[in-house]
Amino acid sequence: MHYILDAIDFVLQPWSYFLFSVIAFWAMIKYRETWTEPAFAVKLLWGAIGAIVFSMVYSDHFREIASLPDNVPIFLMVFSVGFFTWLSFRQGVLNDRRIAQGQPPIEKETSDKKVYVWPDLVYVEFIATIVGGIVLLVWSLCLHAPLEQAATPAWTPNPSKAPWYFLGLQEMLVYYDPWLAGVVYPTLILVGLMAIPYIDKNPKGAGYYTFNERKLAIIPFLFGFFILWVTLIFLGTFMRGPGWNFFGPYENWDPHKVVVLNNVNLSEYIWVRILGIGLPANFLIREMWGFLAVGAYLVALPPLLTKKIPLCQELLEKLGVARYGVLMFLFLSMASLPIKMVLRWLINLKYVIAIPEIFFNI
Amino acid sequence: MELKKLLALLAIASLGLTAGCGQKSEDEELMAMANSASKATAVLGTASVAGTVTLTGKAPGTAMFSVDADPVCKAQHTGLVKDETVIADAKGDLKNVIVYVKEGAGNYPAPATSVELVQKGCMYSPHVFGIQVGQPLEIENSDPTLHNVHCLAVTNDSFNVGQPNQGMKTEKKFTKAEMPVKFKCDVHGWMHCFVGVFTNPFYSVTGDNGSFKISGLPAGSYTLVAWQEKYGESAPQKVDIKDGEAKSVNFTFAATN
Amino acid sequence: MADFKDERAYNSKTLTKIFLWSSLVLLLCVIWMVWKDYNRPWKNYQRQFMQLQRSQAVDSAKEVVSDMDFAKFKQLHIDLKEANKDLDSHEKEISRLNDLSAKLDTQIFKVKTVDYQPLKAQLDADKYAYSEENKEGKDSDSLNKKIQAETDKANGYTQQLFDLSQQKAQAAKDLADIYAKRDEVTSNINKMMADFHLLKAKIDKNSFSFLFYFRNAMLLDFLAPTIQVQQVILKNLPEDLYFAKTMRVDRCMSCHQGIDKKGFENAPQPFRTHPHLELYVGPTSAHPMDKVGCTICHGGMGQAIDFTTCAHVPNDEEQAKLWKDKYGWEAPEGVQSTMLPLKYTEGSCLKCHGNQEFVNNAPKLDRGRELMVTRGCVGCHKVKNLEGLTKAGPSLIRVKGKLNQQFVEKWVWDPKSFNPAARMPSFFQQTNNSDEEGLAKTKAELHSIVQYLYEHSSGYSPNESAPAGSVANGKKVFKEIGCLACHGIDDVTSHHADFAPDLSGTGSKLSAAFVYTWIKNPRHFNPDTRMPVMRLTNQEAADVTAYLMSKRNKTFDEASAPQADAAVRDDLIQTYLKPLYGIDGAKTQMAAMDEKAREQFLGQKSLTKYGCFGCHMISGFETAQGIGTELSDWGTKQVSQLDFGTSEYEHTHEAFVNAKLENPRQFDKDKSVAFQDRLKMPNFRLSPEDREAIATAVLGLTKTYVPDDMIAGTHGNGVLLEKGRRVIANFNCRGCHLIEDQGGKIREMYEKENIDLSLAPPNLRKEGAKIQVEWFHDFLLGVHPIRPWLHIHMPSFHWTDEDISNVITYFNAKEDQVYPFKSMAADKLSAKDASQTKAMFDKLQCAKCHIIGNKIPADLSTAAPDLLQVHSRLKPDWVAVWLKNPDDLMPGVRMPSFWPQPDDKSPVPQYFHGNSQKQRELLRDYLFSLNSGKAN
Amino acid sequence: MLDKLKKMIDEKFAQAPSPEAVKKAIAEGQIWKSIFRHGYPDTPRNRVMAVLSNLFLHLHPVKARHSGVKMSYTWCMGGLSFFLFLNLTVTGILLMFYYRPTAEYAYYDIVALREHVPLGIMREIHRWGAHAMVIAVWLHMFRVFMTGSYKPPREFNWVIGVVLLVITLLLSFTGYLLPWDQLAMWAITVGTNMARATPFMGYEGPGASMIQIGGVHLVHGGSDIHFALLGGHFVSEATLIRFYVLHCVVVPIVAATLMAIHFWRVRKDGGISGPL
Repeated sequence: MHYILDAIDFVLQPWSYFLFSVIAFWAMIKYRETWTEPAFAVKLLWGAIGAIVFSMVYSDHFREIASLPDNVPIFLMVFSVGFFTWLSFRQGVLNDRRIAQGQPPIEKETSDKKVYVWPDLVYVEFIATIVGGIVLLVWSLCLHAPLEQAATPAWTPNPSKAPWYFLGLQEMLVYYDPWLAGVVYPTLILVGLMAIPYIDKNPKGAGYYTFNERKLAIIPFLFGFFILWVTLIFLGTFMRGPGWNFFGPYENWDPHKVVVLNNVNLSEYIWVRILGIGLPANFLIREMWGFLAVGAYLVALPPLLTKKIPLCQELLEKLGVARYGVLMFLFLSMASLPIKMVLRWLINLKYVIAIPEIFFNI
Repeated sequence: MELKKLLALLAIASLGLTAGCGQKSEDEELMAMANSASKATAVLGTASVAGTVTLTGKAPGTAMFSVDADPVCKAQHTGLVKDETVIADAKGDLKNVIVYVKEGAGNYPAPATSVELVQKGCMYSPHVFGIQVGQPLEIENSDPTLHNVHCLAVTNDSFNVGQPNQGMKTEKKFTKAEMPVKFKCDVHGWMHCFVGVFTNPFYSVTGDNGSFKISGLPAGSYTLVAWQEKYGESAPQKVDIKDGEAKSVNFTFAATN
Repeated sequence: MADFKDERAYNSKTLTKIFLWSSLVLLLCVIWMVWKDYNRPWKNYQRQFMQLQRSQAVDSAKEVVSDMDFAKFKQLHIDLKEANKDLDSHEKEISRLNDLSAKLDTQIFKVKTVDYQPLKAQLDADKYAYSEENKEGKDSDSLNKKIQAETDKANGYTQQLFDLSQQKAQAAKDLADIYAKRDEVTSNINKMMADFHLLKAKIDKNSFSFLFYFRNAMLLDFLAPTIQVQQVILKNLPEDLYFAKTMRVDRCMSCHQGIDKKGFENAPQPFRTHPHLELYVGPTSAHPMDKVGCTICHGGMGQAIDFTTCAHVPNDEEQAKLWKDKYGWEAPEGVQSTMLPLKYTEGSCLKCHGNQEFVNNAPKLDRGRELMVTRGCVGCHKVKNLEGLTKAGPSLIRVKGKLNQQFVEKWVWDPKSFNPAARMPSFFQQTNNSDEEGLAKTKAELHSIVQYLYEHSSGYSPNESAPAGSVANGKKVFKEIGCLACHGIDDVTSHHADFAPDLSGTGSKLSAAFVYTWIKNPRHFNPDTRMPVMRLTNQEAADVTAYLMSKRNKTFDEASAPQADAAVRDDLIQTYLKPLYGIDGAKTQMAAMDEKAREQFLGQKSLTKYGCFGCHMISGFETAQGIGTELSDWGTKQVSQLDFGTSEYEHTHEAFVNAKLENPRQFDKDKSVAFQDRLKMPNFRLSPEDREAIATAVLGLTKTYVPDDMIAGTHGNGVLLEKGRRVIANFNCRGCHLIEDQGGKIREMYEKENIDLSLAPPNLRKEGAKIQVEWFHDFLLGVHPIRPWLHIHMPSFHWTDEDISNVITYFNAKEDQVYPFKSMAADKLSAKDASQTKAMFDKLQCAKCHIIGNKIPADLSTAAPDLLQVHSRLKPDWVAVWLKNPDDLMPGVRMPSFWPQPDDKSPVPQYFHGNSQKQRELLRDYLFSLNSGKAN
Repeated sequence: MLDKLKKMIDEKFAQAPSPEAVKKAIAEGQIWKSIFRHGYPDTPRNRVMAVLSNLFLHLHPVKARHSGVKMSYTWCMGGLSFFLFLNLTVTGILLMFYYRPTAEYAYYDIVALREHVPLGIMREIHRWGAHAMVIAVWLHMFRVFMTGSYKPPREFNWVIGVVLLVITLLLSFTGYLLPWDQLAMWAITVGTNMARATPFMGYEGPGASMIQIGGVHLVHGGSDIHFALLGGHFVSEATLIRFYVLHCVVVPIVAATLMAIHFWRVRKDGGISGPL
């Protein structure tokens, strides 16, 4: 058994973890017709439960981490997100089939009829409350809330982790400086979320589950939610150990683990490695390549895309310049995280722009 | 599991209630207690164990020593004095061995009769003996010289009493079982003796012919042990005994030089 | 109803069913919650303890009852009945008196409330009005008169009240007389039953009555529960929470209910009584529960009352398993203030007793600290309160004149091959330097080290050559004279001291002349040595020398020294030079060195690397600092800072320190570490007990906050005591003597070999109360025998005036006698008393044992100290106490008590009317009147 | 006389009303009617009245889309979020009875809550409820997105929802510090360290060094947003009291206000969404 665990530990690296999750995401979109079938979904569920049971049984380390009381919500989150993803895709797929046949979505069948909220809604709400209460009570009775040693700055726990729902942000810190990962990106995420209703001009798909009619909205949203949030929380919980080093899920967290960290700035790449001359003294000149790259990415790319990709052209026409600009800015910002990740893994890129003098690193 | 406990508790609670209602009068309670308390003390039985203790191998020759240091002692002896460490006759029968029940016996009240230890001719008599916890020990100095009775107990309280007068008596009691307790006299370096302190009357010291007898045993299973001052404790022997039975148990010590 | 078409999304019946069932489940969950709270383990323990207490009280009650005199009990009850009958005959009189009493009460009440009180109120008001009027200058005569009249009236009432109460008292007295007989019987019965009633109350208190169940019932137990959290709040020992200090609150006794109660010594845990209540926990002990609490010694979370959360830590795997099964224990996670495993608890004494030289009643800790000093731990590791001590190993300043080079190389290479009991630790041939590279390099290092030592050593030659001696007699003298108090030797197994080197194999190590000179005068070779002069005759010294020289180690003699390779040595030199000069520079540097310079270079570097100067005096390293990690607060160091390497040990302090002491190099296992960076701590080859002792001492070194006034040995006599204790430890006084009832280690030999303990070195209990200061001083400066029958010698130490003064001050301070010391003169005997006392002295036959000047008893083996020395040596106060019961002051002493305690009856009643106290005092005065001039 | 009394009682009992009559008398009595202004809701009128005349229920419309009340459509996540919020408010108030936000007591008050405070699981319910609420809010948002329910006319309510999401995280985050143990302190340290890097407002953020007058930096370690958040350079007792006030007063009030708007807008924007 331990060969299997070791193999998994060996295969899982930050880059491969990302790669696997992207592949899984792609498969989820591509094969939605298949996996939303209840029979198949039950198999998936058993597979997930089996994987966890397997891990718990054969890896003391995994069991130890997984059974920390504060990590229980992670499982709750993983399973509930999984279930509701299935539920929404299932209904979306069924609706899409009906739409393809020229029928209205299922919701439409009954949406014109009205029912009294007493008892149909109130009763259901009441039952949900009771069931919620039961779950909460049982959870609280079975698991103590964690409490460690009284706070002291005299010794730092290693690793020190943020609350689990912020682990995605903490993971981002590996690739971006705090001002981006901790301030700018969270702000952009919120702004982006708020902007959704104003950018999404697609009149279809309101009030019922569908995928086909809203591909453009759903794919980026789910990419952000699943790949850049939920899976990063999972990674941060189970695979980030002392020193925020990456560990396989079954690998013991050795606080003395040493990993190679040879990251190079873009300016050093170009000035030193490619051009073979030293770094210029003036940081604006030194970092001009980075500025160029970032500028090109954010400013030049959106118009360029309209020329190259018909879809973008279409979007520009549909949304108008302003909306298109905002959309592209938000989209490119989101994409910058995976792009930076890939660059880090491929060419050990540290910063695109590195001006530590004023804490301005990208 | 927890539910079970709950039910059990309820049951206990109801019991407590009924017990609270049916309270007996104080006198009755007292009588009941007195009865059960008297039952707790053990009663002597009718079985007995007897046997002999022998020494195998070459018995050490009787050592002799001088008591001339104190003229009073000298006056009471002619010449050298016999060392009492190992006293065995030609057959190897060992004197002064305590045989006692090490395991299996209960606690018995101490007899009121006292055990006497006499210092006569600058020697202790008896040289080895047993006593029960709480039984008085009367130590007498029969010599017209100073003796001090130095008890080297470990579990019990040790004591060291000077007896400057002839005929002076001191009474002591032991509070705990201890085996053996050594007595010595610091004025006369050769004087010493041993006592075993027991919680029951089931011990016996071998006489000149090496024989001992423990009687009054209730039926039961006992572990017997013999102790000799030089050779220490023997291997234990198990004895199962019925009422009225008389069993024979023998002990041997191997001579060491 | 007809027009109502019920459009429904759900089937009402289904919903109702779901609702019903889920509500039921919710209710069950709520009950579960309440039950869980009700069923907390500590509450169950308190219930169990009640049962335990009850059954114990029942047992005691049975005992009390069985001891009771039933005949008397019955008689008393018969008396009671009779007394009651007697009362019946006085019925009339009784009822008359009762009526009278009631009538008088009514009258008193009437006079008091109806007559007197209103009048008094009026009087007070009038008095006030009078003073007001007077102030305003008005005429107040009429008022004055009124006041006068009222006062008279009030006085009348007072008199009336007095009379009435007199009558009432008389009635009560009459009544009491009638009841007297019965009351007496009742009080006798109560007296007889007092113990029983006390126990009965205890039984009732611990009974599961209805009231108990009501008060502790689920959901009602907030009203007045008997089952409650127990706690002590320790204001003197605040807990340092970094941001603030908070009161330390210990709630351990919520479960450990019997901890401060006698009688539960054999009860099952958690109810067992704390051992040594007279020392810990007990209200009159030095560490009472309400002042010291629990966690300051045991660690753990004092405020938690659950087995796991209060951070119990087991002694070993076995206990861990037991706890898991029994209490569902889990290893504490994320909690740093875990409990110290019970076997290391003594370590906690250091928190308050850290600057004490030794902590009595903590033998394991004392042993650990002693080992840390004698084994040289503190030579490399800085440890709070163990600084600036004499180095553990011998000085190597003159090594050239003592040992040959071959010996030193073989010895350091493998000390245990020379002497398994050697204290010198093994640096070489360890698990991390026994590979090919390691062996070659360590051999080169060793060779260079020895070259360096000999190059820097000054010469020495013994000034005497040893005369021929008898090995057999030497062996006897060696054993009897007291060498074994500090030294060990393989011929003696009943006792092995390790304060000084083990002397097995001396013959293979030293020359006879060296040994002889050393025994005669150790300071000839080393002026700083602590080895004392034993005052041996030349013949004795020669015999001991012969004996020691006969102790040879043949296998060691025949073995050859490790061979160093010059090329490897040069390689090593390169590793030192490269960082300084670069690869090429290093080569040029080395080329400039000749062979000798190279040896010296590597020798010096290697001595630095291994920190040899921590234990040995070495020229050129006089000021070097120890190379080990500071251990002063190691016990609270973060576990994650301990490098366990790839080992499988549990990550705890205990596991680390034990593993480190067992094999200090094991954490290099499986690692790729350059030779010069490998772990260097040597292997001390400690026994498991010694390892545990050191672990105790090291685990006790913590950063716990303790207020200054709670730290022992920092104020008052404590400071004086510590100074003395340091001298005592430095000269190993406790190797022979019992001091503060600890030590006297050589007694082990007497006990095991059945030698009379009165031949062992004396117990120094109350020495300060006993010995006069001047005599003490003279004795320590020039030791002379006091007990001629003892074979063992008090050595002549080379101590400074300060040492002597510290020791004497220490003994006196221990008895609360501080400078300036009292003058010591006994009362003068009157002539009349003198003759009688002399007669008593003779009657008690003191001279039977005691030497008096030149009058020596016939049997020297039972002799006692010279009484002529009493007047100069002993303190009078002490002598009187001593005579009363010598065994109290010096347990096991040969001197008997002539006044048997506790009845204090004199054996010679013919003198001084048998007044024991007077007899002792006069005897004391007589002893003080004896001196060499007029001995008789 | 006793017989008379007995007889009287018997007579009275014989005259006594049947249980149904008693029920009727109560249900139609003045007191009952003054409290419940409608009959048992099994007629359309009473159903309407049940919702309209009840403060808590009148959040709902009287009638809703059939498709909208289906669990498979709404997942009830919004409702559960609200339930959890109420739950947290109640348990939070209970916790406040026992908890003192000072360095001396905070930690040991939490220990007491775990060890011996009656019923024993208030803190657990609060903590796990908080975690559950975060998840419930995410899922609610996920559902709203997947059904396209943010589309007109509900755009702004989506925006409020996003703000409520932030509020939920903030509530959880500020509460995380209060147990005052290592877990709490270091999670907050990690979480708030980022504030130091806020552009212009944090002294380690880009641009902060440019804000200066006459060579004097205005944004430094003692004046930046990180300092303002913690009340010091590091997490300390000042932070504890700040987070306590934020957690117990400020953020809940904001949350409650926004929730009111959120619910009100749901009604005003046409109830639960459905296909047009």
